[in-house]
Amino acid sequence: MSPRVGVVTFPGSLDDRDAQRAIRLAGAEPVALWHGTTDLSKVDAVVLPGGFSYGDYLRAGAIARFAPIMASIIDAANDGMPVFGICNGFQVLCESHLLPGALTRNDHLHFICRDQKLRIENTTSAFTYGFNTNQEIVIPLKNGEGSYIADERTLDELEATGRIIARYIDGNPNGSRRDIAGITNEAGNVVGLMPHPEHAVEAGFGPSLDGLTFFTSVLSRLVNA
Amino acid sequence: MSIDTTAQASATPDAQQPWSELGLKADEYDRIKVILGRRPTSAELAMYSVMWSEHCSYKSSKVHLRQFGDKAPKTDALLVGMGENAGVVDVGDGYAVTFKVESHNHPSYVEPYQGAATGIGGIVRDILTMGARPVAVMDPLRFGPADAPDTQRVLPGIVAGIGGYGNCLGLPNIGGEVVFDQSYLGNPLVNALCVGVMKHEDILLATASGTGNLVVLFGAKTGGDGIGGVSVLASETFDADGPAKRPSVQVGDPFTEKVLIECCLEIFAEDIIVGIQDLGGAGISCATSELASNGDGGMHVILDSVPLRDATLSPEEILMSESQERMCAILEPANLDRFMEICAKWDVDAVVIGTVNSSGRLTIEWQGEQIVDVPPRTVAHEGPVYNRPFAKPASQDALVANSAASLARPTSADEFVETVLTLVGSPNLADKSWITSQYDRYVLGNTASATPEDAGMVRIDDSTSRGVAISTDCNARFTMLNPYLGAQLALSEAYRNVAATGARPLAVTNCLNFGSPEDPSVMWQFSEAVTGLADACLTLGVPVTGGNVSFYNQTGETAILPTPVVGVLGVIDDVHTHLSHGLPADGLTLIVLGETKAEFDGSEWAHAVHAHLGGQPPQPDLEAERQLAEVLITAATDGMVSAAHDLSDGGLAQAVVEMCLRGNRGATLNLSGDAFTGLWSESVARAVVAVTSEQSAGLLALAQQHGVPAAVMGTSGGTSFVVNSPDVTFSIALDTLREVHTATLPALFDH
Amino acid sequence: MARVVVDVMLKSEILDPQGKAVERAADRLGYSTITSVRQGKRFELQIDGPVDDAALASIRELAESLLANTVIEDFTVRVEDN
Amino acid sequence: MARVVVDVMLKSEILDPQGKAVERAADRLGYSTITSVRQGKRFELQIDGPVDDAALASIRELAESLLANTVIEDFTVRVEDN
Ligand SMILES: Nc1ncnc2c1ncn2[C@@H]1O[C@H](COP(=O)(O)OP(=O)(O)O)[C@@H](O)[C@H]1O
Ligand SMILES: [Mg+2]
Repeated sequence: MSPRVGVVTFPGSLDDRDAQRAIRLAGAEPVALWHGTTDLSKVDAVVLPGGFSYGDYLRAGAIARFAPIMASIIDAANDGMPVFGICNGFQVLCESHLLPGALTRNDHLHFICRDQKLRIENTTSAFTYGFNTNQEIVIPLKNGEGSYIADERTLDELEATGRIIARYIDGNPNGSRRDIAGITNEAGNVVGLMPHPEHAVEAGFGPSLDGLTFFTSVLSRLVNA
Repeated sequence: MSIDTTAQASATPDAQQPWSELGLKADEYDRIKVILGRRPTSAELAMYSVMWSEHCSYKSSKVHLRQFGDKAPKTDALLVGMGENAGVVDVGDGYAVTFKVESHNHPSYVEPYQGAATGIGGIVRDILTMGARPVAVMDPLRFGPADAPDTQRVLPGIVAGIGGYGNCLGLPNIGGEVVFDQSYLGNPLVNALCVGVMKHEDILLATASGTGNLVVLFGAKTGGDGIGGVSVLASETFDADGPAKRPSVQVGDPFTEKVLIECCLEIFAEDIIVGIQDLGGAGISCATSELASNGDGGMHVILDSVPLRDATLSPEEILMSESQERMCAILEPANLDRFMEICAKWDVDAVVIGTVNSSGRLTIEWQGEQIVDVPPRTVAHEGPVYNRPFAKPASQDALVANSAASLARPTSADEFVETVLTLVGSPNLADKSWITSQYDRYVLGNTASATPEDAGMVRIDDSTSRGVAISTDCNARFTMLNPYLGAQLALSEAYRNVAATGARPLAVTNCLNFGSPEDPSVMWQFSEAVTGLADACLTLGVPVTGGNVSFYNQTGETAILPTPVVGVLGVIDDVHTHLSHGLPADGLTLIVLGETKAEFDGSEWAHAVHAHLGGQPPQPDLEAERQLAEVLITAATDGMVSAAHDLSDGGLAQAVVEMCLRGNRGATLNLSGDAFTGLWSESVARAVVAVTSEQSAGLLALAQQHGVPAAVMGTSGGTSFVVNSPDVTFSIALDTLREVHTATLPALFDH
Repeated sequence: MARVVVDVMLKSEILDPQGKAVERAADRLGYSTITSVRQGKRFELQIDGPVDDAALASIRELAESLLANTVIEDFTVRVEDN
Repeated sequence: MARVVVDVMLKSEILDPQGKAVERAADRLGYSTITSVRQGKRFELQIDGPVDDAALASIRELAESLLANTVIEDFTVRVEDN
C-alpha cells in the first residue's frame, strides 16, 4: 500500500490541490485534511500547503496555527511524523513554534513571483533526503511575506547543525537572513520551505521537475521506515 | 424617519423626489410614474435610478451593441450568448469555458488599491455565477505618462490591488497589458478579465423560477459602501462635479471571496440550486430584479432579513449597497438544509430573504410595510434606450492628414542603434516584470504559458491536456486615428497573439472604454468601433460572447483615446504543443511570415521617438490574419517551428529583441529592403518563427499552401542583436538590450 | 528628538476585513467579551527639532497625503512623551 | 463598553521595510525633519463589561498569542477613554 500523505485545507489555502497532485505524481496517496477536525485520517505524513489562510490579514499563518487540526499535527510532529510546510505552511509552522524564527514582509514590500534558484544544503531531512548535497534547483517562488528572520544565535545554531535545508542563490528575493529559503527542526522531520516545489513537478507546467524530489524523498523515507 | 410605502406613494402623488440627484432625467422619472401608475416610493426610485444608470442599463450603447448579435458568425461553439453574466463557449470533450472582461476605472483612480482589487473580485464573481470554476485572470491596464506624478501614485496601488486580490483568491494571472499615454492621466483604465471552466451540464443561469422557491443571500454582510456608486460612479466625471459626488469606495475582502468561491463550487457540485446571481453594481436591486425578470416574473423579498454590517442603513441604502463578496441563489425549499450546511462548513453567512411567486411583480417589504411593488422587467431589462447623436469630430480630418511619413528617420548606424534602444526601453515596450512579478502565475498548477508570452494559456483541468489561450489587446492610437479600423486591429492583434501560441481562436469578449456618450464625437468613435469590431468578428468567424462598456472616461472635456480592449479566447488540444517566443537554440533560421508595408502612422516609433500621432493606422487584412493563424496553428500542432512571436507594437526589431532576451541568445537579421521599414513598420498579419534546418522546408511549404508570404530573414545565435541591410549594418550586445529593457519600470516605480 | 504617532484607521462605515478576521479568531479562541476588533496602522515618527504647531501641521499634511487615503481612512496625530 | 487599544510594533532591532519606505517617501516629499519612521499595527478592541485587571490580563494573553508574534514584535495594551 502506498503511503498516505495528508494535505491540510485551511480556509484560504490555495495550493492544496497542487500539493495533492505532487504527492500523487510522487507515487503516494494524497489525503485531504480539513482544518476544522482533529482527525489526521491515519496519514503517514502531512503537508501544510501554500496560500493565504484566513486571508493572512493579521500575519501570515497566525490564525491558522490555532485551527483544531494543528493541535493534532503538533503532537504528531513531536512524535516524529514528517510535516512539510510550503510557503504559508512554513509560516504556520513558525507561528506554531515547530520551527524557530519568523517570516516577515519582503524587504521590497511587494509580492514576488519568479523562478528561483536554490541550493539544497541538507540531504538528511525527511523531505530533502533524495537530493544530492549542494544540488542546485529552480522552482517557483511566490510570496509577500517570505523574509526569514531569527536572532543571530538561532541563525548560528541553524547553520552549525545543518538545519538550513535550502538557500537562495543568484539573488536573495526578499531579504531573508543568510539567504535562507528553508529550514528543518532538530529531528529533521519538520521542514519549512518558502518556494513552491509543488509547482515544479510536471513537464510543461512550471520551470522544472526539481520539485518532485521533495515529495519522493518523504516517500522513500516512509516506505523504508 | 417614516417609511415611504407604496400606499403612501399613492396617497401623496406630488411629493418632491430627488430623481435628478440620483442621476435620472425628467423623462425617465416620468416614465417610472407611467409604469407604476403612481410616483415611485423612495426605495423604488433608488432601484430605478441605479438600474437605469448608464453602467447597468447600457442605455447609450445598446443600440450599437446589437450588432454583435445581428452580425454574429454562425458557430456551434456558443453555448450561452450575450446578455447573461458572461458568454459560454464549447471547447470540446464536454467542457465549456466562460470569460469576460470588465472595467473598474473610476474607483481605481479614487482608491487605486481597493478600486483595482474589487475590480478583480467583481469579474471573478461574474464567472463563478455561470457555474464555472474561475481558473485565471488578466489585467489590461492604461496609465498616464509613466513619469507623471499621478501615474506614480496610481500605478503601484493598482498593481498591488490586482495582485493582492487575485493572488489571495488563488487565481493565476496569465497576461494583460500596460500602456502609457497622456490621455489616461487622471483617468487610468483598469480592466479585469476572468476565465472559468465547467462541464456543459453545469452551466447556471441567473433566473428565479419555480413558485415557492427560496431566495437566499449569502456571503458578506451588507454595509454602507458604494451606495449610489453605480449611478454616480459610472455616469459622471469627477472633475465636472467636484469631489462632492465622489463615491465611497468599497474595500475588498479576498479571503471572504475565496471562501465564497469554494462554497459555491461545492453547492454547484450537488446540483441544489435553480439559479444564481452575483451582487455587483446596484447590489440587491440588480440581483433581485434580474433574477425575477429572467424567471417566473414574481418575487417577494423581506428586506429586514438582509444581514447588515451597519444597523443604521435605510432600506434604500440596503437596496443600493454595493458591498462586495455577496451572492444570491434561488433554490427549492427541500434543498435549503443542505445548502445551509455547506455554507456553515465554509463559515459563510446565508439567509433566506424572499420567495419566488407568480405575481409578475417584485415586491419588497420593510418592517412589515410594502416599499417596492414593480414589474421586474421594467427595472432590469426595459430601461431607457438612447439614440445619442454622433458626428465625426471636426478635428478628425486634420488628424488623419498629419501622417508620420515626414518624421525624421534614423540613417546612420548610430541612429539605428539609438532608435532600437529608445524603443526597447520606452515605457510601453519595456519589460513589464516589475508589474507582472507581483502576480502569482503558477497557482492551480495548470499554467502552460503566461506573461510575457503572446497569450496566456491554461490547461482546462488535470484530467486533460486540452487548454485555452487568451490575449487582450488594443492599440488606442490606431483607434483614435480610425475607430472602425482601430477596433478591427485590436481584434486582429488579439487573434494573432492567440494563434501565435498555437491555439485556435474561438470567441471574443470586449471592454469598450470611451469618453462621454453625451459628446457626439465620442459617440462617433464608439459607433465606428463597435461596427468595425462586429464586422471583423463576422469575417473571422469569432462571435462576441459578452463584454462591458465604460463611458465617461475623461478629465474635464478631454476624453481618453478610444480604447476598445478586445479579448480573444482560443482552444488548443494539447497544451504541450504550444509555442513560446524565446529562441531555444543557436543556428535556427528566422522566417518572417506576412507582408511588410511602409506603415508608421500611430506606430510605437512615432509615439516613443517623436511623440507624434496622426495619419491612418495600418490597413487590417482579416483574410491574411486567418491564413497566418492557420499556418501557426498547424505548425504548432505538427511541431514545425521551434519558436514563434507575433509582430505588433515596435515591429520586427522589437519582436526579435524580445525573442533574444527570452531565449538568452542573440540573432542576426539580414534585411533585403529598406531597413527602417523592415524593422519598425507595424503592418498586420505578421509573425516571426524560428525553425531548425529540418523544420524549414516544411514550414515554407505550409506557408505557401496558405498563401502567406514567408521570407528567411536571419538566424539565431551569438550574444548580440545584429542587423545587416543594404542601407545600414549595426550590432547591439544582448547585455545592453537587457539592461535598457529591464531598467525602465524599476527606475520609475522602485522607490 | 520627539516622537509623533500617527494612527490610521479605516473609516467606521468601511469594511475592515483584517479586524473581522481577528475578531472571529478571538471569538474562536474563547475571548467572548471582545465584541469587535478594528485593525489599523500605527506610524511612529522621530522628529528632529521642536514639535511646534508648524511641525504638527506639516505632519498632518503628510498623514493626509501619504500615510492615509482619506477616501477610506481617518487618522489622528499626537505627540508621544518618551 | 470600553475600548482597549493594542499597539504592535516590530522589535527595534528588526528591520522595518515599511517604515523605511515611508521614511524615504517623506524625505522625497521634502519632510526633512522626520528622521525615522516605524510602522506597526493598531488594534482597537471593543470590550463588553468592565475592563478590570482580569480583563486586561486576558487581553494581554490574546496579544501575546495572537495579535503579536513576540519573536519579532513587541506590544502594548492600554485602555482608551472614549
Ligand atoms: N498588466 C499585465 N498583467 C499581466 N501580464 C501583462 C500585463 N501587461 C503585459 N503583460 C504581458 O506582457 C507580455 C507583453 O505584453 P504586450 O507587449 O502587450 O504583448 P503583445 O504585444 O503580444 O500583445 C504579454 O505576455 C502580456 O500578457
Ligand atoms: Mg504578442
